[in-house]
Amino acid sequence: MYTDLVMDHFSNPRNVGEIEDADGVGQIGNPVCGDVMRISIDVDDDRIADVKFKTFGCGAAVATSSMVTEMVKGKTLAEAAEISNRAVADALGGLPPNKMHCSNLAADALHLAIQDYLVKAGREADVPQILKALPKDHAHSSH
Amino acid sequence: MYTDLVMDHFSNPRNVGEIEDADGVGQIGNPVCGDVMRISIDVDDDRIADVKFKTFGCGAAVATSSMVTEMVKGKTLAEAAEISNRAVADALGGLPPNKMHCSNLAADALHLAIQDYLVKAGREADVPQILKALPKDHAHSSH
Amino acid sequence: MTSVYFDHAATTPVDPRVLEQMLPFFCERYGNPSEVHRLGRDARTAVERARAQVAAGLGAGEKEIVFTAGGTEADNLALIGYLQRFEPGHFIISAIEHPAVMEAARALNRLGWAVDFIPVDGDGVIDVDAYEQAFRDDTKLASVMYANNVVGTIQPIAELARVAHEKGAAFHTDAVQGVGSVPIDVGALGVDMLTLSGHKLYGPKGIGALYVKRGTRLTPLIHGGGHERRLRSGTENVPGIVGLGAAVDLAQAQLAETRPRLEALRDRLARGVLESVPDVKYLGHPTERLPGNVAFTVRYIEGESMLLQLDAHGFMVSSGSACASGSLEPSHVILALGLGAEEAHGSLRLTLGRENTREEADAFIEVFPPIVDKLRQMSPLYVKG
Amino acid sequence: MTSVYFDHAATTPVDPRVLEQMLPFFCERYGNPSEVHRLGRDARTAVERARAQVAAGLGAGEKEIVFTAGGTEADNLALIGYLQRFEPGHFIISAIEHPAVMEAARALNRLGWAVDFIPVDGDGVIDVDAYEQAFRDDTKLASVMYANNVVGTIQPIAELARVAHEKGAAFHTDAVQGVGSVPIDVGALGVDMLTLSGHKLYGPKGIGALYVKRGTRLTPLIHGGGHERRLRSGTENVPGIVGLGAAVDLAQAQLAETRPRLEALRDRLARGVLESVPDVKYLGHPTERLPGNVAFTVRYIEGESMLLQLDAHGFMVSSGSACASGSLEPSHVILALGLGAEEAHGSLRLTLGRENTREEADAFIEVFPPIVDKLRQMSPLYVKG
Ligand SMILES: Cc1ncc(COP(=O)(O)O)c(C=O)c1O
Ligand SMILES: Cc1ncc(COP(=O)(O)O)c(C=O)c1O
Repeated sequence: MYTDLVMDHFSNPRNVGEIEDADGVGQIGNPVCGDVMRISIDVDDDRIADVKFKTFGCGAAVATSSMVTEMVKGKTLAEAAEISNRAVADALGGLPPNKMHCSNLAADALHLAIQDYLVKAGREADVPQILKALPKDHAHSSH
Repeated sequence: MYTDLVMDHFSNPRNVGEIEDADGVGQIGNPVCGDVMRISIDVDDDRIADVKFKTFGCGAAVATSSMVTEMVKGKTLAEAAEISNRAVADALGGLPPNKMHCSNLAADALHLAIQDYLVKAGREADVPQILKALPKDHAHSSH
Repeated sequence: MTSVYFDHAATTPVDPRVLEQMLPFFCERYGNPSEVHRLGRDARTAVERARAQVAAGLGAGEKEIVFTAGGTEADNLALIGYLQRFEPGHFIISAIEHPAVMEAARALNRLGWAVDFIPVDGDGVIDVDAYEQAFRDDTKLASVMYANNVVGTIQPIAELARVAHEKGAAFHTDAVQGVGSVPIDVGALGVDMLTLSGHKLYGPKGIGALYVKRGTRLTPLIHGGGHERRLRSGTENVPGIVGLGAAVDLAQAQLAETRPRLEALRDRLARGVLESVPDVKYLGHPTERLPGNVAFTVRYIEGESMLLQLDAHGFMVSSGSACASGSLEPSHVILALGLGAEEAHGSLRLTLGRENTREEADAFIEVFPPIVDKLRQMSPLYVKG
Repeated sequence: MTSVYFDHAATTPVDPRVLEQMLPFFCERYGNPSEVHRLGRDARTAVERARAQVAAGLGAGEKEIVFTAGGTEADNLALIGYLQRFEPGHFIISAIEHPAVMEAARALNRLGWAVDFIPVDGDGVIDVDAYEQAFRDDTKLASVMYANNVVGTIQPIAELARVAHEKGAAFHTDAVQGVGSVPIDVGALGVDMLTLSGHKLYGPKGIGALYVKRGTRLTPLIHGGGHERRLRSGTENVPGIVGLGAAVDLAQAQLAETRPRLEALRDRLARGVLESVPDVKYLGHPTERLPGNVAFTVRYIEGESMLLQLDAHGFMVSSGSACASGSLEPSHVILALGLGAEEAHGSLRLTLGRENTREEADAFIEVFPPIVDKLRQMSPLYVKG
């Protein structure tokens, strides 16, 4: 069902936690749907200097959260903004089809954290350039 | 499926054959239905002195034919007329349900042979007394 | 490494004594029971012997047992096979049925049948008043499961069947989780149809049976050579049928011993979990439940992640009912108990079986709290108390 | 005592190599493939591996294989599952289909579907002109069996499928008797659906599969947890599925060797019977027939009585198609060849398999003539020539 890499990220998740007084925080999902991801970032010189996550959810939700934090550490905001949910799943060697929709939102949470940072930093104007498409918090059609 | 007794009568059928110049002959069934039984009898002093059968049909058809010949040898005509298809099946320890209808007509063939004898002997008047109910050759509803 | 199987409601191993009885029917006694020659007759004898075993296990007559390819098919045959003989009207099921009944009901609904889903209370027991009031003039059938596969609650089937009959409807129960675990007698229950499945009672997968009370008429779902008194065509799965017969037989013989043992184990495990982990809620009825079922929900964390962590520690459990839909929806059963969706996502089901030991239960109680802790540390919903 | 099994069209033994692959899945690797823990994942892997094996055996894609509980169920799923998506219209089957297709067709007919039964010639080959002319504007499906179970005749499936598609209808073939005996490639045949069954190809009973070409949409007959891409709910029969995969695999590997060997044995046996018994008629096509099928009719005597006598001598054969209906009707297949009912009653079917030898064939030719003689002596229809 899950690739070894998913299981590794799930069993030994990287960057678990919450950055105190983070520069940006993004949260997506809702507990009714069974998946909530919160990502906090510190930004230094337009790069992601630190990133942590907390996730309520299934194995895929935890693994994608862990993976996205690994993928973006040290990246510029613009580079981080390019990372899609799909890219995270691919980096994990794929996810079961039924996990693609709801449990694979970690990149979206990251993008929300970047937006939060930009807004807090008074760079609201940069948002549309850096974040081409902002995630909507899914209405999770199935509910 | 078949009792041991059925198998015994089928494998070693008693009284196979045809009595030459028999006193009475009865035949029932038709090849389209898959069962034809012919019973011939010799009558002596109102008793069945000899009886033989020929049968085209399944194991049950052969066994019931063989059994009925054993049951009636030496019996009076009136006694023989009392023997029903059901009694023949019972004497064999029972037949599979689907064989009760078409393949269990040997007693009927015997009764037709008795009738044939009575008619040939000019005792037509005795028929209704001795043979309470004469078999109709079944229209075999299933065809 | 530890390997503890606490998922007997999903499926059981085949008991080696059952397999032993099945084995000759694969390569040696392989006849088709419809054939007249000796291998065919031998297979027929074996099938009918198994039918007698299953019948005996339920207090039924041999002619009242129809073999199917599993519990799901038997449930479908009961509902669809029974109702299709009528013009569309109305029928009743509980809100916590297995998908095998639930989806058969939906299929009937699409064919024009009205259906009422009767709610359950917080312990998972059907609301008998609501049930009674749901009957209409055109209600043809009520189907309520004997015991729930997720939370283990056992329903008052004899009473429900009596009500259905008073109202002029037939009654079916899905007893897949009950048969083999608790004594079941179709006469005492007064049901018209009852479903069981081999792989829940140490028999093989892919075989089940429907008890059909004499006089209850069904139309088949699968048409063909007229097997199983025309109710289920297809060459009989002889080894499977032999295995089901043997499994029912064995379960009967062991029930008196295993039932109290599992109940004690269940209660020990439940107590252990509740005492060692805060914010845990026990699910299902405290006493009217399956001997081997321990179900609970753990706040702030999600079921699958617990399950995977437990698996990594050698404990195999389930986060709800096993079904292949790949649905991420919280269990409809747990929602029906009145829990919120968030809580429902945190549910876990441990289902014990014959081979489980007290040591295994104690090992679970050791391993589980730190797993919950780890996951809670990771959860954005958890605020340290 | 002699024991010769000539009834492989009714069922085959499970090949010991197939059983060996199944065995671990009863008592050790017993997981439910829907479960997330390791035993569940292990079972899932095994099921998907078997699916790949079956797909490879047919030249199909893995997603095109739906496991069912046998050939009968797969036939029903093909016909009823396919047609139920439409408003009742028209479909076509041959006059010599197995009851699994025939009775499914009758059930559809009762639901308002019109059906045409296409006749066959004296060799059992479908009348292609009549077939072509039977299509109507509202014809949704044609179903013609790959090879007949009674007389062994193989149909021109690729041509029939092409015609159906030209007419805008889908095409199904019941290849239960073909798969494993002759090479079958769904792409070359151009069919939309194809049925196979485990116990006809040295796999287990109670398992089968339907090939469903990508894009062909069906509604399930059995509803529940959504297994088999929602087309067949119910916990997977894991050992059965593993056995089916292994059996298809093995059949593929052996086909090149067994096929010519069985054809030679078949022709030897047929020749031997025809030469040693008068008034015998060979049934089916002389060359376009299954490698192991020898079918004939013996005048003046009846099939079951031959069969029982042969059984007493250690030879297991069939007098027609095995079905549980207990019908005493002459085979509809043999009547469709144009034979009279009396002749049809005298039919016998010998179906050879991998383990049969030339010695066995020769022994049959020794034993058979005196049996015919004995029964003819007993027959009121036989007049010595
Ligand atoms: C209560 C209940 N009903 C029906 C079923 C379906 O039985 P099967 O898996 O044999 O199709 C199950 C198990 O899956 C069950 O737990
Ligand atoms: C041609 C054909 N179709 C379908 C079937 C039914 O398959 P099963 O016995 O697996 O239900 C059979 C055999 O019984 C058959 O010979």
